Amino acid sequence: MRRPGHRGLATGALAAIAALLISSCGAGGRPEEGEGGGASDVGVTAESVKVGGHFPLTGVAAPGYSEIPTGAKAYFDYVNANGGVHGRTIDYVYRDDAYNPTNTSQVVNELVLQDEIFAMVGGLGTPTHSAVLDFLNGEGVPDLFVSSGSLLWNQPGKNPQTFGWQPDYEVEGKIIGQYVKQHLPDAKVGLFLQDDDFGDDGEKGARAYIGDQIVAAERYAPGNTDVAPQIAALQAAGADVVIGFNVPSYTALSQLTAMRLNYRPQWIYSNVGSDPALVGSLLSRFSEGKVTDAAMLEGVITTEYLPGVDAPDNPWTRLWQRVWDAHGGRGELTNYRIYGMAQAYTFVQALQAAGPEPTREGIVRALEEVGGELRGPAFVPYRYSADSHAGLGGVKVVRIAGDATEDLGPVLVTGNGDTEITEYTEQHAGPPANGIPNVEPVS
Amino acid sequence: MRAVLRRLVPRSLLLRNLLGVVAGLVVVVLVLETTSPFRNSQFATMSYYAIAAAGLTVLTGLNGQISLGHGALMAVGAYTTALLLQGGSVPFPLAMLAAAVVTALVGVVVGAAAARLHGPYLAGATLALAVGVPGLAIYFDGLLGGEQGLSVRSPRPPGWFADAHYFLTAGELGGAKYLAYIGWITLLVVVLLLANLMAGRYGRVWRAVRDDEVAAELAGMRLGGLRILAFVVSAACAGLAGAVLAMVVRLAAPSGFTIVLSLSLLTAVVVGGLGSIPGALLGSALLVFLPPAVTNLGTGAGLTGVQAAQLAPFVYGVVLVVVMLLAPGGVMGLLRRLWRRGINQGGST
Amino acid sequence: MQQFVNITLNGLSQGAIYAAFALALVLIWRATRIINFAQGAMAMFTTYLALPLIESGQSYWAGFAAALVAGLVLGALVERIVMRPVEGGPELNAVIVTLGLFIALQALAAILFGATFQSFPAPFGLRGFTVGEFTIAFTPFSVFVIGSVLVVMLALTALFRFTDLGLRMRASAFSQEVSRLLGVRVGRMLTLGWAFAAVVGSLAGLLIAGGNLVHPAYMDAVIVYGFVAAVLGGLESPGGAVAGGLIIGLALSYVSGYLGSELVTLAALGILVAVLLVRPRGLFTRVAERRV
Amino acid sequence: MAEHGGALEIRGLSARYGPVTALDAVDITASPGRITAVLGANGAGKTTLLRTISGLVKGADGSVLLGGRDLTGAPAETIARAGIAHVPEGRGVITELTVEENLRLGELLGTARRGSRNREHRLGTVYEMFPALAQRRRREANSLSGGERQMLVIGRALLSAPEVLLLDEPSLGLAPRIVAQLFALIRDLVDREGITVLLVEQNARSALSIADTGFVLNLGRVVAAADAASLAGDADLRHAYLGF
Repeated sequence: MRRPGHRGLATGALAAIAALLISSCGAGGRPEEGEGGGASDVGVTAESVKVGGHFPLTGVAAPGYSEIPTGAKAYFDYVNANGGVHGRTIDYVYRDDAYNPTNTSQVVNELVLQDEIFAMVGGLGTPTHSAVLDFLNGEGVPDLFVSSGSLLWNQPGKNPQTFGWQPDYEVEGKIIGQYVKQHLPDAKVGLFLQDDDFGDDGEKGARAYIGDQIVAAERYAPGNTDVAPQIAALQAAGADVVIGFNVPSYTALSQLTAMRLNYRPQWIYSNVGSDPALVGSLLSRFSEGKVTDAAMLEGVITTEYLPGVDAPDNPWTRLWQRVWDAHGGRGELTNYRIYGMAQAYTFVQALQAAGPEPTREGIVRALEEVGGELRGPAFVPYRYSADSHAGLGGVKVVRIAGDATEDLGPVLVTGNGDTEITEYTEQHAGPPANGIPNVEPVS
Repeated sequence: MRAVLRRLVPRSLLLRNLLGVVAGLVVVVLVLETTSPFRNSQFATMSYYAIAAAGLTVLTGLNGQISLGHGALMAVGAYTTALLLQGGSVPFPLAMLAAAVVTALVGVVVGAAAARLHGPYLAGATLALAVGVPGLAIYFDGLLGGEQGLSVRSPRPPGWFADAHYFLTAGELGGAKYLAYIGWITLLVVVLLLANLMAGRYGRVWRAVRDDEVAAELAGMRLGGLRILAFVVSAACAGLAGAVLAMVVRLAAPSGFTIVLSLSLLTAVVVGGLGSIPGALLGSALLVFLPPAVTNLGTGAGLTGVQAAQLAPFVYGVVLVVVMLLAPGGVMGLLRRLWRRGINQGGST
Repeated sequence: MQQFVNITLNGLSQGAIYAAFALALVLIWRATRIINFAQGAMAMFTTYLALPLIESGQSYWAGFAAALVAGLVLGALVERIVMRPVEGGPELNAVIVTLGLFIALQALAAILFGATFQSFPAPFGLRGFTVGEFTIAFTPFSVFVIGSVLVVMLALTALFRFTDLGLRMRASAFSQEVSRLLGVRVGRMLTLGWAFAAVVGSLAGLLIAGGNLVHPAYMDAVIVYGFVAAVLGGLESPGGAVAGGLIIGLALSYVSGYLGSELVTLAALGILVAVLLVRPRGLFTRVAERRV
Repeated sequence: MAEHGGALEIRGLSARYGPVTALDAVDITASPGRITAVLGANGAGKTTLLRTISGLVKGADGSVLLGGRDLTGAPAETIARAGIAHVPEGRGVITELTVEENLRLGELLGTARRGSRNREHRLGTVYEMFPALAQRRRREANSLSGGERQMLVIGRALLSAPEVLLLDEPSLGLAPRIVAQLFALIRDLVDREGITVLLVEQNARSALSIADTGFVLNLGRVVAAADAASLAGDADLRHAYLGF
């Protein structure tokens, strides 16, 4: 077992330079010589399974998103404290890529080649994760539950190792579009979009229902914090409903700019950008308290697919609170942490399904076979099968009211393309009593 | 002893450099074969920094022109490579060559503008270039993939190469290792060409221009043309570096070519010693191997992961200032000074 | 029409900030023939210093004043400690030192204050004024922005025109040797010049941050815009820098509003190249010849 | 103004530019109320001598004393504040400033040295002395002719209330008529104010015509020292070094 400690790394680096300049030097053995593990695979030992993820811990996307891995870590610690999965603890490593795809490539190299993880769990971001899609699939690393709603993760033919998790942006866009068509049929709709697949997929979904109502689509480049020209254009186009597919920082920026322009359309933000607590805390400090907290998001429409902190009595939220209190670090339980815990919960389910001697191949096969039947924290099931690696299939439309949300309709499910939107009626079951899933191994 | 050595080294410059490159190749094979895939991937990263830094050191060190825009030139090379490799029909060496040519052409344009500027003006203009060019990729998102960029099909080792490799080393050829080979072979070729160029007529002329513009102009040299040529050579290197980067990172995206990249390259050449190719290699090695070491020191000292990650750039910045204040010749300058002192002492006793 | 008016007003208040930043660059350029590429990082750093003060319950103005004072001190320290040895040396060395400072300060801010987006308060309302039935993109804070840049400009003009200190500083900037022969303590004047410039830069940093999100790299693009504005104004003239700042602010706002926000930095590059190649002396400079 | 102008004593002063010795153990004394001329061919070290005295060039050896106070190695601004006004050759005017601003700089130094505030009066005396400057007081010094510039720098030096005036080629590029006026003015000043003047000139004949004593420099060494009249009368010396 080789474990590069602090000194090992530092001296290793020096040695590598020396090696280059002088002659040769053995800075480590060959990898993947672990033939003796029986059915087990890279990153799996008798005591542990090592998994990794990449997240923006710094930079433009860090607010909120940087909390996701802390949630996942807390849940894994909770599972480990309760005996782990098939007797193995889950060893979770996550690294910062600053939402920069080039960094992502570097840190995933480290995770796969240096840390030798068994699987990638919850790697975050559309532009970032697409940079490592080929690499992970080429190396045969299971790439589970990407933290992004892009359609890219559902290409089982091309990327057999990759699985989506959250409802994709097209599904969300369709459901939002249908809501606007039904309830605001006369509205002129403006779109406020992040200039990448995130915005594009959302736009595609929305246009399928309200193509004729859309009067303007404005895109912002992430990193440029001056969105005044975009908001002014939406206002000029006379949009009285604005649908935003954007990250939380830009929810705050768009609200702030709209206030400056006294522009008051009905705002609809996709789930990703709408966390009231986070946006509120970003907004609260402006103008010496003249902007009051989440009140600014009062009445804003968004979507939900997980019970969150605004439903403290939901049995799932009670579980997350218990986990966070016992294993969380600093800070409160937030929706982002719940997101991370829910992903971790799904991974535990998948690992259980992969059996007592998990392999990379085995966990992928297990998800394809039973993934569609798994039930967990989300209101709707996954769409996993041999032909589909798409994640959750629906959301419900809600309105932000005070510190909570109120439902504007039932839970809806749909698929990509022309699939119709239908109501999902299965009752949402609570978590197991011990808070740990119990999935039978496949085959 | 030195006389013996001198006799063993061939007289011709080209031969001598060639011999150095062959020796380098042997070292590269030995190092890549004995290190882990992770180290291999680090060496692959180092190779593209080194290619770009070698080109930059010719421009800044020999010709006296600063460029904060080499990141943008690398972007040109990377996107060219990504576009050509997309179809799967263009072999990667051809794509790399094309990247170098296209970037050199861009270098003609940028160089022509840059030749009329000096010092702070040139720095500011190339800084604007570095900040501005990535915007093109977002504007032409249909072709260039916008914010998320173009993913690149990294070349897989062809059968004969893998076979030859197995025959020689009895080990299988991983993806990281193959990319490291591509990067380092490119680097050795670039170093060979640059070393010859620097030792030859153009090297002398460039140095003359740097040291005394007026005198060089009076001596009948066409400064504009010389400056542009230096820029083109340097741009071609940046283009190649971009091509290697695209294949190693498997992506050409705007976020890969921020101002940080350009400043890192500058750090590498300044710390290594302006105008010195070995210095550029040393500087690039620092760029790759220093951050993990510094980051570990930081976490060891109780910093959070995020704080520790920022420790490396902090060290770069401080080192850049300190080097300029105390040892403007960089590491190579220091070594040369020590070497000379050694000889002088040896002579006097 | 409303859109045009709003984009114009937005451009004006952004332009005022670029003007302040360009002014800071020009002050240092005139005094020491150095472009301070670390100006943005210095401004970012002092702005961050105000944040914990304001968060701890002090008034906005306490933080504001603290940031400006910190700018004064930082500017003086930077000149005295790291710039003095490279002043008058090869111009490349000075450029590299300022870039080193830029990298180091940015990393240090991330270590000390964190690297995430944080909101920064504004002392005045952020709700636009209403004219007739329209609300325009001009807020009490915009008035403050433009007002404070005007005040700084007037104060600097008064300092240079009407005071003995200003005369000494100008003399040192134009001719160090003659100034020394006239008993002017040139070293002190240069330190003071950097200190004043850093205060103006800090002000620009505070104004950009106000009612917006800050992170350690939030001033990066502003360095470029400020540099373009300063070159547009001819690098020598404070008045030119202000005019250049306003022009850049307007131009970039139109580009962002009508062509796309991803083109803003490219537009800045285009303007810079055009000015350098066509009118290297800037739009307003009277000096006959200048080497660029 | 300078109530008891101090003597300027230069002892064993040497200066080098890299390997080149520009001044080699020079001894010169200039007394108050007298004009001391330093003569010599181009490259003899005259300008280096003045630059070393005023602290613009670091001397390698020797000392500079003003009224017994050791100023060796002091920075230029300290030497200026001690009362040595150096009027450099050619480029003494700050062209970007106005005429009045140039003068005010000298006046500021004078105020600092004397602690008086009577500005208008003193600027007025210079304008009286040089009416051409008064007309152009608001103009940039850029617009002045060569003669006017020379007046400006001398006027500015006088405003600083110096004890010692170092004049480097004040006649350079001026019409003979103006040179004569200028020298008459200098003579008059010295007689009236009792200041010490060290006058560097290539035009030895006219310099000696107003000087009291003279030193001849050649290749950085003093090769002759005598009163002005006997220097002017020494035919060999004139022939060898002074060229008239």
